[in-house]
Amino acid sequence: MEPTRDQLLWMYETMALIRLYEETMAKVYLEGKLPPHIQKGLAFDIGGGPVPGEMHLAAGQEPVAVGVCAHLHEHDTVVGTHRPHHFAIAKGVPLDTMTAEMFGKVTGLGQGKGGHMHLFDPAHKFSCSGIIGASLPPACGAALAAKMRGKDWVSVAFFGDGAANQGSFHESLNLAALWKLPVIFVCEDNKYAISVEKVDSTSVPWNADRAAAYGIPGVLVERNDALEVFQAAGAAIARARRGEGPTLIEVKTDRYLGHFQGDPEVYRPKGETTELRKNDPIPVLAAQLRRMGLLDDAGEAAVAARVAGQVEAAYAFARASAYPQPEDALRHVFV
Amino acid sequence: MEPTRDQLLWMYETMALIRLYEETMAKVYLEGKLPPHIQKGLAFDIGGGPVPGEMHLAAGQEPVAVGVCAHLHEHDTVVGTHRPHHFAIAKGVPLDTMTAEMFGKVTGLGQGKGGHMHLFDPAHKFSCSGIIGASLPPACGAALAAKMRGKDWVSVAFFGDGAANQGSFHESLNLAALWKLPVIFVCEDNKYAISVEKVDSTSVPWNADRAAAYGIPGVLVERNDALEVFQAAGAAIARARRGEGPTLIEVKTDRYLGHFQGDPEVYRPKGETTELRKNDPIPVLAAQLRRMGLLDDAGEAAVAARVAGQVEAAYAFARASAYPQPEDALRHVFV
Amino acid sequence: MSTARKLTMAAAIAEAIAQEMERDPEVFVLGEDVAKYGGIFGATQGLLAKFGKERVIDTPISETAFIGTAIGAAAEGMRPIAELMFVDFFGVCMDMIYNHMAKNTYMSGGNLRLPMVLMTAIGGGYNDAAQHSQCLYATFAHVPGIKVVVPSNAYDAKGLMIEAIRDDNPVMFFFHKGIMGLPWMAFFEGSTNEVPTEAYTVPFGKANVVREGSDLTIVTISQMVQKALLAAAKLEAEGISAEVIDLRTLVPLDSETVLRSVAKTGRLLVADEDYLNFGLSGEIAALVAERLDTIALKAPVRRLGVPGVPIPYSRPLEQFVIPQVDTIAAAARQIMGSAAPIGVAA
Amino acid sequence: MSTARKLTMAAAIAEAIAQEMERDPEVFVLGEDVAKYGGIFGATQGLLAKFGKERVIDTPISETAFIGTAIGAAAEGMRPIAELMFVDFFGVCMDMIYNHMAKNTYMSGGNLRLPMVLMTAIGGGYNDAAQHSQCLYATFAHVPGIKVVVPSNAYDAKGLMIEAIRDDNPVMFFFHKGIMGLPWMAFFEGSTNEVPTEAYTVPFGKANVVREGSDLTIVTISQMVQKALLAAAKLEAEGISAEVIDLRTLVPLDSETVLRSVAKTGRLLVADEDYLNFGLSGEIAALVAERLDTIALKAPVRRLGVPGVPIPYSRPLEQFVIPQVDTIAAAARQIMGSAAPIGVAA
Ligand SMILES: Cc1ncc(C[n+]2csc(CCOP(=O)(O)OP(=O)(O)O)c2C)c(N)n1
Ligand SMILES: Cc1ncc(C[n+]2csc(CCOP(=O)(O)OP(=O)(O)O)c2C)c(N)n1
Ligand SMILES: [Mg+2]
Ligand SMILES: [Mg+2]
Repeated sequence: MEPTRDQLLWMYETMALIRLYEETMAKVYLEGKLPPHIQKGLAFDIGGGPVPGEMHLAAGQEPVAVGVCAHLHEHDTVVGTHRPHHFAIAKGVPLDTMTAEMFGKVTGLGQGKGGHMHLFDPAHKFSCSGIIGASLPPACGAALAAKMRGKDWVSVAFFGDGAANQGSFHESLNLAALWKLPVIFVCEDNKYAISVEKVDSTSVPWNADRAAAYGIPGVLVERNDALEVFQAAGAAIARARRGEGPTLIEVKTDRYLGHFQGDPEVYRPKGETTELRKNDPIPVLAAQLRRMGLLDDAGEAAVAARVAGQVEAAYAFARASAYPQPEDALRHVFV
Repeated sequence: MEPTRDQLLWMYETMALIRLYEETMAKVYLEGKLPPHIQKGLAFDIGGGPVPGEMHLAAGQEPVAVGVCAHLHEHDTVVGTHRPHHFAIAKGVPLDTMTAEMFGKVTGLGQGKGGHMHLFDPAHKFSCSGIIGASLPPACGAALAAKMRGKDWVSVAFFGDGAANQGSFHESLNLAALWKLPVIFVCEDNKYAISVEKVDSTSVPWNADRAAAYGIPGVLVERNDALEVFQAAGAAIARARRGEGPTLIEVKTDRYLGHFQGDPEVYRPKGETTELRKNDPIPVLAAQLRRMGLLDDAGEAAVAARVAGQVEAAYAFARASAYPQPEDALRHVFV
Repeated sequence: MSTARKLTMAAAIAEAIAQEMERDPEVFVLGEDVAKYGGIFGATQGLLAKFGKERVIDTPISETAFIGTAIGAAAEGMRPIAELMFVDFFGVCMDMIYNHMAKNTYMSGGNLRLPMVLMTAIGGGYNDAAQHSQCLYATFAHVPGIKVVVPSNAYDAKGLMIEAIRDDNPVMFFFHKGIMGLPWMAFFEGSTNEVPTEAYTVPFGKANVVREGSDLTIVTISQMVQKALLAAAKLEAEGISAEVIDLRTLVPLDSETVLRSVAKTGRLLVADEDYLNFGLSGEIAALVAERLDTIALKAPVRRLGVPGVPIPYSRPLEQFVIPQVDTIAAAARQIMGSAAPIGVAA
Repeated sequence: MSTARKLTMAAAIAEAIAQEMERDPEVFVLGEDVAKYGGIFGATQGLLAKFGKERVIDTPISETAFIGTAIGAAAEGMRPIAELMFVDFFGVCMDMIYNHMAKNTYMSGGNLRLPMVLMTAIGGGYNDAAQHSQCLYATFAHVPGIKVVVPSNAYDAKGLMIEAIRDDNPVMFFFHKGIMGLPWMAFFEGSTNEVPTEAYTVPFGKANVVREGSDLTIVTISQMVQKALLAAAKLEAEGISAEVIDLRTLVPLDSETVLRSVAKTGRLLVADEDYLNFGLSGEIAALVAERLDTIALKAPVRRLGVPGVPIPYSRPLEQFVIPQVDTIAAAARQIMGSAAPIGVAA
């Protein structure tokens, strides 16, 4: 399945948007967290600044999000992870309300109740959570609903290489295979689960090979490349829409930043990320588009300008928004 | 690996013992549970009689227990299931204290606190539980202890075909494979999990094939036969003792009785158990032993007499023992 | 209109589900042994025959996956009813229950609804030992975001189940095995009662004063309501007038009815089958302790529950740790005879 | 002998583990990121370098498997220390914790010992939202069979950890992130205190009266002890003398110290960071309500805790639901000004 011109340009622009979004967040996140503005004796204050709490950024992992989401419609469901921004952006979650949520503002997706790991956008059928391996079961549920209602809608569960060793992986793949649910399981293999290398957590080289344990196709995408992800996802999604059941896709991808912002990364070989960045998938796709005649200097500049505008607007919106009232904390436990 | 004469005779006699034990329990269990001795309106009272509560019997599944345990020593660990008697007996748990436990007596393994699904015999390194899939993680722990202490001891986790779809299966196999733990995972495939057929719960025909997802050997024992189990288990245990890591073995076996005693078995095709009993593994092994000249009429009668004596003694011991004092309920939460 | 007929609690629950499944095609059932077997405790009896295996689904023993599936389907607007066979198994799927089912609505700022029911069996008394006999409802009432419903009889069970299915929030529905009216387990007859044929609801958060009295208040729930009523009958004969309150739901909790009754009687006994410590009995006692400026107690509060031990298997042990009719009556007598609180106006 | 030096609570815990690992070759550590990273909250810092990867083991994200592995190894007589990174993740492994670790000794009639420690991070205050900020210790105190240890400072943490490792029973050890003294999280300075270099134990079941007072008793635990002390200092300036009790362990629970103090002061405030309902605060209030024949209260009991909502992310919301120093002080003032209980001798 070849991407259309629109899909190609969308993937490129969306990757650029994600990258800028994450890099901006990396900076904004530091606001108010460093001396001398914090408690004496601290080097960093995770609870300080406009965006407190943990922050997991996905710079480098954009191909996974866009290669899959390029195939999805509004009514398809995506369940992301604790590192959710790239998925959310690729699924069409509005940047402004998403950012406002991370600023804890009342204009945020969850009126400030959820935060960075808990972005819920039912209108765009996106959700995520901070629990490793928790994306897979609810994605099965969305797929079951589609199937029971006779729709050709699909759902996608994203998860990391670390998550593939949670019991929920096994239970969900078995259930989905057994019931032929239209769900695509996409494993982002960035070689780490915090400090633990995949080789120290996973008894086989490739999680894709585990698909055989469920009698479903398992596909390994060897390169951190949007087009390769696009191909694999296209086949899997088409299969799911035809009612033939789930597919497991594993993508070898790269995490450019720390596990979370502030991660000392003591476990990482020095210079590793410099090496990884040499294969940055965004310039790679740009070069391909240029070769195909779909992009030139002016086009690239236009993309850069558009994404810069969007990102700037989103952060501005978030900053300008109001905090919820303290007593609002008591609302929304139940609808 | 060929069984020795002693092993052959042990397997035969132990299967006979298990069968008689289970058939006796099936009868004893009914005591005090039927009209007119029970509450009006009831057909059966699960809480009545000397052995109340649920009762899961293993008649038909003896080959799994003896084929594996024939290879084990006292210091090897076995973790059984909610259907634990055949494993316990094959591991050498004394019949009298085990039976007394099921009678809720103070002479029981757990002084009456555990009951049929919770038989703990640290002296014979046997335990079990009522939670499906819960045997695998602790078996990994016993294996890790052996490994850390530099012993060639192994541990065995038994579990059912239904349990193979619990998350703990996946997590444990991955962990054991990763750390090359000396543990043998033995799946009893009796085609049912209560009323749910394996084909309605499991997305692949054979759980043994799932071993590939962990990079370990997976062995399917096609017949409910002690010698076939013995072969497969022997290779796996030898491998584990050599430090080469875990093996997954699946045995096609047969459950002759209901899931629990009192099960209406509405889900089971009529006459199915009659068919299954035609391949009863005990006469099958007896015939083999006769062909090998290891058993004759006298020998068979001697076995029958010995096991009858043992079973009778165990139940007599249990009946004659005293109940714990009510206030004893408050002891043993902590040691 | 309603014909008078008695139903077991199991049949009442199954009827409630069937009526809602007829009314609303988005309602479906999934769990272990809910289809062919009709539910180990009969809560889904007859549903497979009526609605077929597309809507009454036997699952693998994968509680995390199938409860998570229910959550995902509910997020899409369907109305799943999942059965966790015994509450004792919650440990294999608690993450889905309390980190997702319970919190997603809140974390979404009310944008997401999860109209689902998770039903499960509780309770001991038939010697099923430590992993199959617990109540544990307080554990689910402790964490926020779950409505906790615990009926004591067939009438309430039907109405509360229909209310649960129609609620747009996650509801956990706990049925005690010993009041289901199963043909294979001793039960308390008070739980099999008259149930209207048509659909009706019983509201959440309204405790039921199942027996009025003036000397002491017995606050209780589930099977223990039936035990408390039997104890109250005994006490009556001895001249002690006990008021018995069936909480019916723990979340929402009808503290007003409790406080009003204790204000009237001046004496409180909480009779619970869950673990004594850090649970329901403490919560109810605390509600009163917080209102001692308006409530005059005539005796210290008393609590009954399983006293900090797992449920033992052996009959004399189990009978000892689970409060019985006689335990309740004895505690009530003890309260009536006990010294009055010494707290006095400053 | 002991040199006076201050340690952070994280360093004190790591030192306790290191000393026990030196003393006893059967002690080992396993969990996510406990080796190379030294534990996300520093509780295992330096251990890998000292003891190597055979005894300090990074695990896959398979909490059920590795906690179950610890259980199995403990049953063989080893003394594992497992780390569950955040208590909020208990839902993926609760079965191993409460159906096996907690019950096996009892179900075996005391034949089986499980000498293991399960340590885990608790607490909010730094905006980590609903799935990474909970305390939940009451959930583990509700179910029987687990010793529940919740230190408030480095000195206690070291002694309690050594006591935990040497205990032949399963112990859960809860450290609040906001008192660990991490270089990247605001903390309460009172928690970084003098810690002897040699090994020592702090016994379980002995609450610590960390501040004596005569007007009211504040019962609390973990980080909330530090908050209560700051509140007590403020109150002192206003002429209110607060006694502050650090429970230190919930199982065993030192009810005597609580009751003695409340008998003395006549006023009780429970300040808790766990959820308010069906938890610690209810249990403590109930203990007093059960003893009103010997305790004269001068005011109704008051409870502070997270009020039945998940922990919200946004700062003003989180600060609102978690009791703060000012909340405690305000509640104390309110108690001092409140009407006396009206319970009178009959
Ligand atoms: C059940 C559970 N266990 C542990 C954690 C802590 N944790 C957060 S992220 C993470 C690593 C996840 O690794 P992976 O799945 O590979 O995703 P990545 O961070 O690499 O994107 C861990 C262990 C958690 N959030 N949930
Ligand atoms: C976690 C958990 N879920 C469900 C159950 C209820 N249950 C008890 S036995 C059983 C079926 C087990 O099937 P299988 O593993 O095949 O073992 P078998 O009974 O066939 O020996 C079920 C579902 C349980 N005990 N634990
Ligand atoms: Mg990863
Ligand atoms: Mg089976």
